[in-house]
Amino acid sequence: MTTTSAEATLSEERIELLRADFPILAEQPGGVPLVYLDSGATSQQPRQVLEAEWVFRTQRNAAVHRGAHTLAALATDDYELARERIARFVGAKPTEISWAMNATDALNTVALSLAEANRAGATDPALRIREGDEILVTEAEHHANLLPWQRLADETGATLRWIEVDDDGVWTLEDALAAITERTRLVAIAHVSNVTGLIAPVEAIARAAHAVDALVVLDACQSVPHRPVDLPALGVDAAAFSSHKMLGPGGVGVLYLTAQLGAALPPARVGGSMITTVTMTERDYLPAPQRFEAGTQPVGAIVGLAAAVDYLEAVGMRAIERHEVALGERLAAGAAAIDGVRLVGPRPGSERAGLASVIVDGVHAHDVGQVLDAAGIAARVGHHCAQPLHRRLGVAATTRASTYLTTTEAEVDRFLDVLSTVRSYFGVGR
Amino acid sequence: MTTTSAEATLSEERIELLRADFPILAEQPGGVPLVYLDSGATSQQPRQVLEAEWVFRTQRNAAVHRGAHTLAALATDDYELARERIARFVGAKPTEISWAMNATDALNTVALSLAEANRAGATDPALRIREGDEILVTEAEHHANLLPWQRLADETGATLRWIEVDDDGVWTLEDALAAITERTRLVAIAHVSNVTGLIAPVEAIARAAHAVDALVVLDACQSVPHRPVDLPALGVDAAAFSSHKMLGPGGVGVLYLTAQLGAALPPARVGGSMITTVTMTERDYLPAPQRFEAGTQPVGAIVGLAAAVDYLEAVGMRAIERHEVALGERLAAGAAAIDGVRLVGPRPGSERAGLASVIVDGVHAHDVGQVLDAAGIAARVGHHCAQPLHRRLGVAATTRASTYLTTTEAEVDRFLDVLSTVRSYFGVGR
Amino acid sequence: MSGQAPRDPLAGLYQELILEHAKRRSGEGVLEPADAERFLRNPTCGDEIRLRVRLDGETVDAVGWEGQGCSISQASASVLAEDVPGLTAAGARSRIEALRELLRSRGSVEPDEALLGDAVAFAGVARFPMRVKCAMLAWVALEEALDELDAR
Amino acid sequence: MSGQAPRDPLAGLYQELILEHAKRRSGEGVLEPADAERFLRNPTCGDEIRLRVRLDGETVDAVGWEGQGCSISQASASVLAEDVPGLTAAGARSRIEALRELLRSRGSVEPDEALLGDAVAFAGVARFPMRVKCAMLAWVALEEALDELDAR
Ligand SMILES: Cc1ncc(COP(=O)(O)O)c(C=O)c1O
Ligand SMILES: Cc1ncc(COP(=O)(O)O)c(C=O)c1O
Repeated sequence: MTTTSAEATLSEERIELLRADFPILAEQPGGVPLVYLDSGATSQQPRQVLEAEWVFRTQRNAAVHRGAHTLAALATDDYELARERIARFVGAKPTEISWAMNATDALNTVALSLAEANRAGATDPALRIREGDEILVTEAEHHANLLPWQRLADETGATLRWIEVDDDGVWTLEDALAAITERTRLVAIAHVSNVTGLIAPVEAIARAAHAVDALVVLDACQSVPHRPVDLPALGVDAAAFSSHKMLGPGGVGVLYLTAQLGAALPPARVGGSMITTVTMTERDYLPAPQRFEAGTQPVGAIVGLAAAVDYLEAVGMRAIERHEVALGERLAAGAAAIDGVRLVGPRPGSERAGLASVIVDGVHAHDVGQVLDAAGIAARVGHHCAQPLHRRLGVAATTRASTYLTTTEAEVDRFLDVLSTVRSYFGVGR
Repeated sequence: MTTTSAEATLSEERIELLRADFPILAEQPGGVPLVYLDSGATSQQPRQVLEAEWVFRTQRNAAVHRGAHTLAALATDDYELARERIARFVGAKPTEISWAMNATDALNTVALSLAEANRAGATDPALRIREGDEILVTEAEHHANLLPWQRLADETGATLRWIEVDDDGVWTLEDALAAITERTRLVAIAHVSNVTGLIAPVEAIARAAHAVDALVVLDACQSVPHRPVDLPALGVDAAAFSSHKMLGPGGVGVLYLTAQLGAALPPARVGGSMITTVTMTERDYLPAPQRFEAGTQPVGAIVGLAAAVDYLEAVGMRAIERHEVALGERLAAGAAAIDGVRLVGPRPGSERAGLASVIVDGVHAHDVGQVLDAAGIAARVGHHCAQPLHRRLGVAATTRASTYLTTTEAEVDRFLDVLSTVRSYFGVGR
Repeated sequence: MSGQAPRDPLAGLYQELILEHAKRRSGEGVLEPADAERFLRNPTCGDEIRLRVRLDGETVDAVGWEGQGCSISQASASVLAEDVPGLTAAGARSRIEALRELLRSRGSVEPDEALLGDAVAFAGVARFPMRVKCAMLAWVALEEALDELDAR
Repeated sequence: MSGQAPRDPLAGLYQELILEHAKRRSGEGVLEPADAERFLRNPTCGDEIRLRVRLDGETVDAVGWEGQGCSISQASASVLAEDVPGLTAAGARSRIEALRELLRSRGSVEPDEALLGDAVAFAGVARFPMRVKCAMLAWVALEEALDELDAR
């Protein structure tokens, strides 16, 4: 993909400037300069995020929404402003955003809450899931967006169905539409696959799901950090993403629930700061978002995430998307051209996000990763928390390179270069 | 309480040196020097903790237990060393320690896991809770250690019973022993009450509970930060505490589960990094602690918590305990001596932790807090997430001063001085 | 006032009129008969109010309340009960809206005494964001009671 | 080897002997009859092994295995299958313990070739903590199989 306007993507000079904000990129953990191609697992953090947290934690730290003292008021201000900031980033209202430990926790919250609602008889028909009903996922889901639904299906007696993938790990909108039936009560899919880079047609799926009154839960872990996302415009009922994958600190998952779903769902966790009245035998809960925020929240980290969002928007999500899509294509085309290397996911030239996973014939991914690491390249090897997908691909593990706004073409090329030497190093396939 | 050895408590000079490590203590949020007496809600963080996190996040940050690259290996090292460090702090084995979002989350994890085990038929009799069984708490519990058990009782059909408190909010070992019956399956109590400062006789209760095969869950939020605690020696089966109350960053709760309970409990949250094999319909979980750690953990914050533990041990937990117990007595005796001020919790001269809550006759706690705040004193007013206790005390809210290792006698005296002026300010009780 | 008590920083908050009203508690008691009733609770601090209102055509005839809470919330209910009767429902709503705007302004809005009546004494609350809910509690209860009447 | 591939940093890890054994895969196949069998899996990377052992009195008579995994884990199983038969059960255990100690030492322990046999080739793994589990997988399976036999 090429762009003409200088505004439209990130120039090499711009990226050099951005990289200077990320102290870790100057590190040489293995004695060689770091080529960080593992943002899909966790992203690195710019100085600005660390500094925002430092300021909060050394000047305004206190328990929020509890005390009446000045410090508590300052901390509460920062906390609620951060919520507004992060909500705006995904087009949501502040009351539609609540916090979790990570995206996994946010997805579990939805599943646990639905289980709880159904144990309580689910007076709200929108939440009702029972025997004979169907919960729909894809075969490519991350375990975080699969296991909670397996368990919900087990408990409610519903059937877990899945959209199958082809030999490349790809599925299509037609597959999805064919799988949504009158019995579908919930559809849970990843916006962007963390293994294949496939981008799901979320809007069309949400429309089809809503036509049969099914809820739509979006795993936005790999989309929100990398491209402009407007959750209400996508039409999903719930979504989850993780701070640590979008330049923010670890320990914050973001749970988006539409006002309607947020009002209907019971909490998964109960405790302080989420109640109105408590007696020894009874409890009443606050409305969303507080209802989903039991106990002391990671306020400093949330302030850090708001700074990360500021940083991302200052760079421009559209520019980041364009930059990464170009790198993704470069990765895919480059990998597909290497003898004995099998590219997973959409073929070169097809739409994909800024990541690519590969299988090196005759060499285990762990060994591939080791050769890359010796060259300073931090790529990820393994099943990437998507065992069913890997089983379908016929391998236990793949090697993934994932990019972000600081990734350069030169880094992608370096990855491809070293990748092309792996088979001869292990003496296979000459 | 007086001590003779210089080692035994914290000298004024020592405290001055410690205070210099806490940047926020030099702040003047309301235009007056800060007197921070709200460590019971959340503690402030020394430079050393912030710096340890900074180093991790700018030099060694990566996804742990997943990648094979050098950065991931470094991060995994730091992460597991932190676990060892924190485990040792409470006398536990590293495999007995897993992470949560906060202590509330850790307590919910135990309750949710027990509910799940019982839905699945609880093949392990140690986990079995059913109609007619009893779950025992106290009337003074924090909502975090009450609501999860209310819900577990509701779901299993067990009866929630509680140890009642007297007019001061105090209960005794005899009360507890009388309440433990053959039907008791679980006892959940706070080691130290966050409102009354009462210290529970945990060992004796655990012995009595185990004699009837009941599990013992300890809310250690207000003990582990303030005194030496050896969880295995106390004999509890599970315990929870929060990083943000012990000089560490927010976003980390610590869950202690004995090896036996950890092996028996199913996970509350499911997802990545806690499984062995996953298919589209089946899943197998890793053993504890990983089983309880679904998704990306707050690694940077855990590294920060390990630094906090280092800091606390360098000062000495025994010395911190002595210092705070002395301050607690000073608070209690001073408050009880003020006309129209009612001290909650153990009488002056009785054992209590380093905090005190008071009721000012004729003045609402919110107004008390405002007068204190105007003098720069950050104390906490409200029900402190213990509504049933406050209902029993006959008030909606109390005013609490809570101390820590950096609190000085002068700060306690300042609090008492201002407290003594509150009633006349509002023109009551001359 | 004696000793070290910090009078100045609080003077803007605890106006004499507020301290007086907190004791006077005008309108305290169960209003009978009444056209609408609302019960409200501030979960942060446990303050609560049960407020009843009676209309005479378009005009507020009487307000009665029972509740417990801090001096700000009690004084605010007392001022409301004294000042609002005699206003039209629309006039009461304007006052509620003006008070809300003032209190949320953090000091950036100039109080309009003509619009606010004695409630102008609460202007100082704007600089204490954690107390805004206290000052608004009774007024929000009234607003919701009027909404309920409108909805009938 | 061509181009920019980084031979040096890896030389300690991928000894010639290891690369050879990864291909040779001595002992691969189902051992019949066998006295004990263990299946082990490394959840991080998905490597797995099914290992069978046959004893002749106190002596290990034969080892067979099937599995999939990285070159380190496969080579390690192959070396095990070649070297262990002929050792006593106790001798096999000493070797397992010595290997474990070496690999966990991060380079601080000197390898004892007499004790380790060809497994000494894995000494370089000690500097790659993430790979220790790969190198140990087959040996842990053998250890657990021997434990099982002891428990009978
Ligand atoms: C006794 C006690 N238990 C539980 C909690 C809950 O801790 P957290 O809010 O960190 O989950 C607190 C603190 O608020 C506490 O003091
Ligand atoms: C697509 C996808 N979903 C869910 C997750 C889980 O995120 P977390 O580990 O932050 O909970 C990840 C990242 O590992 C992911 O890539």
